[in-house]
Amino acid sequence: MRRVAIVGAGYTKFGECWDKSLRRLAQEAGMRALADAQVEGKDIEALFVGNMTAGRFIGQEHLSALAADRMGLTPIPSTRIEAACASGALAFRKALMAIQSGQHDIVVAGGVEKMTDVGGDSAVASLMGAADQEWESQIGLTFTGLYALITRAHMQQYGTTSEQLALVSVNNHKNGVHNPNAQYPFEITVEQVLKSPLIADPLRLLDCSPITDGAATVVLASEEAAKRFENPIWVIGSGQASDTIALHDRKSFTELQATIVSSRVAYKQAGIRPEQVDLVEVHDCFSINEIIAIEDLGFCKKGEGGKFVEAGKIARDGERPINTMGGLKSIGHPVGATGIRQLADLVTQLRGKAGKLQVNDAKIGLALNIGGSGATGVTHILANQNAL
Amino acid sequence: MRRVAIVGAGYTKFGECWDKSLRRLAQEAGMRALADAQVEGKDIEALFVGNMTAGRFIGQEHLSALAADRMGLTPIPSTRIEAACASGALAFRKALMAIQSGQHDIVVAGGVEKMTDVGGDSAVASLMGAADQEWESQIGLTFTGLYALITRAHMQQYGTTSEQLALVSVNNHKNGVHNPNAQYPFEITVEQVLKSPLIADPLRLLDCSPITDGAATVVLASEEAAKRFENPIWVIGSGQASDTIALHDRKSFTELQATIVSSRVAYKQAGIRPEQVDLVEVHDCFSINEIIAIEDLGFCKKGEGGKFVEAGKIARDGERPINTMGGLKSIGHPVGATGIRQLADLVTQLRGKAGKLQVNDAKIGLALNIGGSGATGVTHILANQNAL
Amino acid sequence: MPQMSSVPIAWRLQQPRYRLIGTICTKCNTSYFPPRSLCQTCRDKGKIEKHKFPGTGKILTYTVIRIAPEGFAEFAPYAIAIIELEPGVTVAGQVVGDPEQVKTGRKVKTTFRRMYTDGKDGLLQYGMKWELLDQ
Amino acid sequence: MPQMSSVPIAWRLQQPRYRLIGTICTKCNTSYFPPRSLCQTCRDKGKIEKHKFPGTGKILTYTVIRIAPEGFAEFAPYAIAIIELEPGVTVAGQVVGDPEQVKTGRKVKTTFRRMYTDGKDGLLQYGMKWELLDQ
Ligand SMILES: [Zn+2]
Ligand SMILES: [Zn+2]
Repeated sequence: MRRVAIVGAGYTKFGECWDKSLRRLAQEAGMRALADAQVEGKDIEALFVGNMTAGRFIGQEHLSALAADRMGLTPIPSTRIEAACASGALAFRKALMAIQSGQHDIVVAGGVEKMTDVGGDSAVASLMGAADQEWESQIGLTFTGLYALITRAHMQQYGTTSEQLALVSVNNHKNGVHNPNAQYPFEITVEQVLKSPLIADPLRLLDCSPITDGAATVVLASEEAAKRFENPIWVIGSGQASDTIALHDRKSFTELQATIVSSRVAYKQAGIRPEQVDLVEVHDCFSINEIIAIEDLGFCKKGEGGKFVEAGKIARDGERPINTMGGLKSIGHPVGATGIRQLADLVTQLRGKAGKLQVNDAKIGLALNIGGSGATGVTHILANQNAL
Repeated sequence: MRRVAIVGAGYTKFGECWDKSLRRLAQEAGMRALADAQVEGKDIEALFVGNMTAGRFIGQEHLSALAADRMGLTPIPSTRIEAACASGALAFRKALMAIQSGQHDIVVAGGVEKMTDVGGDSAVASLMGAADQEWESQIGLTFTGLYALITRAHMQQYGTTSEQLALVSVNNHKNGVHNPNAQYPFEITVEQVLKSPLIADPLRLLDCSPITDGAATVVLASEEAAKRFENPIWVIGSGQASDTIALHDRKSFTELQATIVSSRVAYKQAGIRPEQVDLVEVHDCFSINEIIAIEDLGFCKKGEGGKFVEAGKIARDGERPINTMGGLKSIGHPVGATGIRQLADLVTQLRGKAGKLQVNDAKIGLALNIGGSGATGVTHILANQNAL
Repeated sequence: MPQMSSVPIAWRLQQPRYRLIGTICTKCNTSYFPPRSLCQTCRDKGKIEKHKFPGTGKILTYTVIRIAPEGFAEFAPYAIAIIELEPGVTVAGQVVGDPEQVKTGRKVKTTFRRMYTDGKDGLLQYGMKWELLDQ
Repeated sequence: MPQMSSVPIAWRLQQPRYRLIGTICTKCNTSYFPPRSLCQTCRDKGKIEKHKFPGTGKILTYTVIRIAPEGFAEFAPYAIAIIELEPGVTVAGQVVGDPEQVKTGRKVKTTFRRMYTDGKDGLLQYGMKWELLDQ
């Protein structure tokens, strides 16, 4: 297979962007990534856009064409990918395959979500489009509710505690303080998490990622095309897997098969073991998901994720730094953009340009993006020149 | 690039399927295609699903996972593609690229749309998600309205007549009579078309394709994997292009750049000229679109599409048989399924299995799938063993 | 909750929703609820038939929804549990009554209740919920 | 027409919608309506500024909508035209008055009207329509 590198990355300020439309956000992130890569519009051969909810939130589908249009890139091929909260990483993976197929050399992959144009209860209902509409949405389940069912199962089976969950949020917020694009760049304490209102027991407000507007973009290049770029970051592994759309249809509620399978494929492709990963972006839409990801990605044994967090191993200077730029919790979670934002953050770290957030001697990074309650999992492994 | 073939195809009965849910339709088409190819579930390595409106129509996104789940294929990678009415062909193209990338050998591409679960005016509004929400939907434009603007421009510029438009519908319905899966398998007359109610002047009811439920699936195989299948149909060209999302943003309203560019790419890849195409599937969502496609695909000079139709050249025994199995008009137009249905019909013809609808000595077929008012165009060229 | 109350959707789901009727593959004897029309093991070689489940089950995990989506606000806070109908057959459902009484391991039985009010046209939707059995 | 009337959307579109304010790239002198914030020619080297268009235009093509989408039924039948504001700058708009009078080539000017009623919360949305000028 052709080797592929990321040669440019950028994302907008995440938050409640009342003054910016979806099209404006997508364009802004696109221009940042192109400027970062120092490529011109005429060099871009194809576009991939990840987005989940524009159809329901703002009545706009066909974002592929809209993005190409607004970036002034028509008539290049442009494709929209939707896989709930994993739309971003999946758009990236299809961009990767487009280069591997030999059809293109320089491709842009972006993700965008505009979530604050509708009211909160509409947003809650729309996000449930990621789950089973017939058997989960219609009984009054919410997204937080689904992860709450998982959380309680994990607590029952492995003794995971609310304090351990809180420490996930505390860690990610601590990192986000230094991320200029973060929606909530402030520290929080375990006590604040444990006193925040219950949303769906046992998950509390500060266990949940926020509703966010934002867009993120990366530029990919084939091995041959990458030669003319400075400091390309190589995609050494890519894996994708599916699971049942409904949580209740699974044999276990305490592990995500889509994470396990997609990461095994990515590790194999990269030819590495979990211990070789220097830093990790995981999908902390809810704190439990970071704990389960730590286990399912193979960084500790099943059931020991809570203790792993408690021991401080996920800190920026810990054994396995996780969500070093703030994660979904602090940076925000514009669902379609998140998977690309994770990759953009890994690129910054692997280039050694993360400033106060820099992980020492970072050579290999892994990003895990999850859709729904785990029905889609996408894992990517990136490496800089020092790793090869 | 690796060669890829279609080795199985199938679609459900199209129509108002009140008794079948989206998930049931998708599963049914999938099982038909698998049975046609004689492959087992365990041989399928990845899934691609084209769908436009499930989020707005039935509150269900994340169809990738749902499809893998219902077909019992988890944890294989499954991806949803959305490009309005071109979602189907685009899902196919991404499946093609997945094989070309070297990541997979046997891949399934399907399209599905469930449109009759909501009322007509909701459906009309939802479909406008394919157009520009800010500058087209919000002024009260409809999909038919957009194509009506194109129709009048074409009439003004080239003298295209309502009779010529009517003859498109008449031709396609004549073919659809013998298609067991067609929604409206009956003949219509020019007079009936011209007396049908105006929807958006000058387009009348019988110029428009219907609102339809349905699903279609094909099985793709790499050259190596295709060896074990009978009568593979080869994908010899694939092209995709974008245009401005809003019709009014284009320099011309009488041609679709996305058709022109995507077909030029496909012709070049296939190494053929338009004259070598034995039969064509075009996107007759409205009769004008077939006339414009005939021109933009290079079968006649710009502006002469109406006369081309009038001269009977699109008939099954004409110079360039078009929509030989009934087209969107007679078979129906479940938007996400249409692009795959077109390919399935070409496969039937190129296998010589079209029965009463068989085009003599068909060796090369072309399919054009259009999204929105032309913001996405996807062209594929297929060939059987006799063409190679 | 837009488009949820459409007549065709409600009609299609009537049997499983109102009467706990799922499916069984009589070839390999695997039962499914919610119903599947394709056996996960036997695939096209399976033989799928209707299968009535007894109306009782056991709670495996649960939550209490405090921030409800459109159409469900009047019920909040309410408990939702994953309920085991038979070994290997599980479904999510709302448990009526005091959410504080809901616990893992408790037995429940089905009950026919109003599910939600459709935000668009105010239609009332009925279906299956669960109630706690005495301990 | 769900979600169309949201306050943020309406607020963002206020200037272009109410006052025909588009943009111009002062580097290459290309004007844009609806506004673009990225010049199609100069891209990031362009310099985009606000640009007020005169409130008149010419009809290039038109249709009469007889089957209207949600929220627009009260206006049907109504004419929609593509209107040329300046050479190369075109926009789609509703032309008020008798749709039978609408013809290609006719001149129009902007008028401020009610656009649609939002199906969800009944909000009235105002904006720019067009009226025929005397021939
Ligand atoms: Zn079986
Ligand atoms: Zn300029």
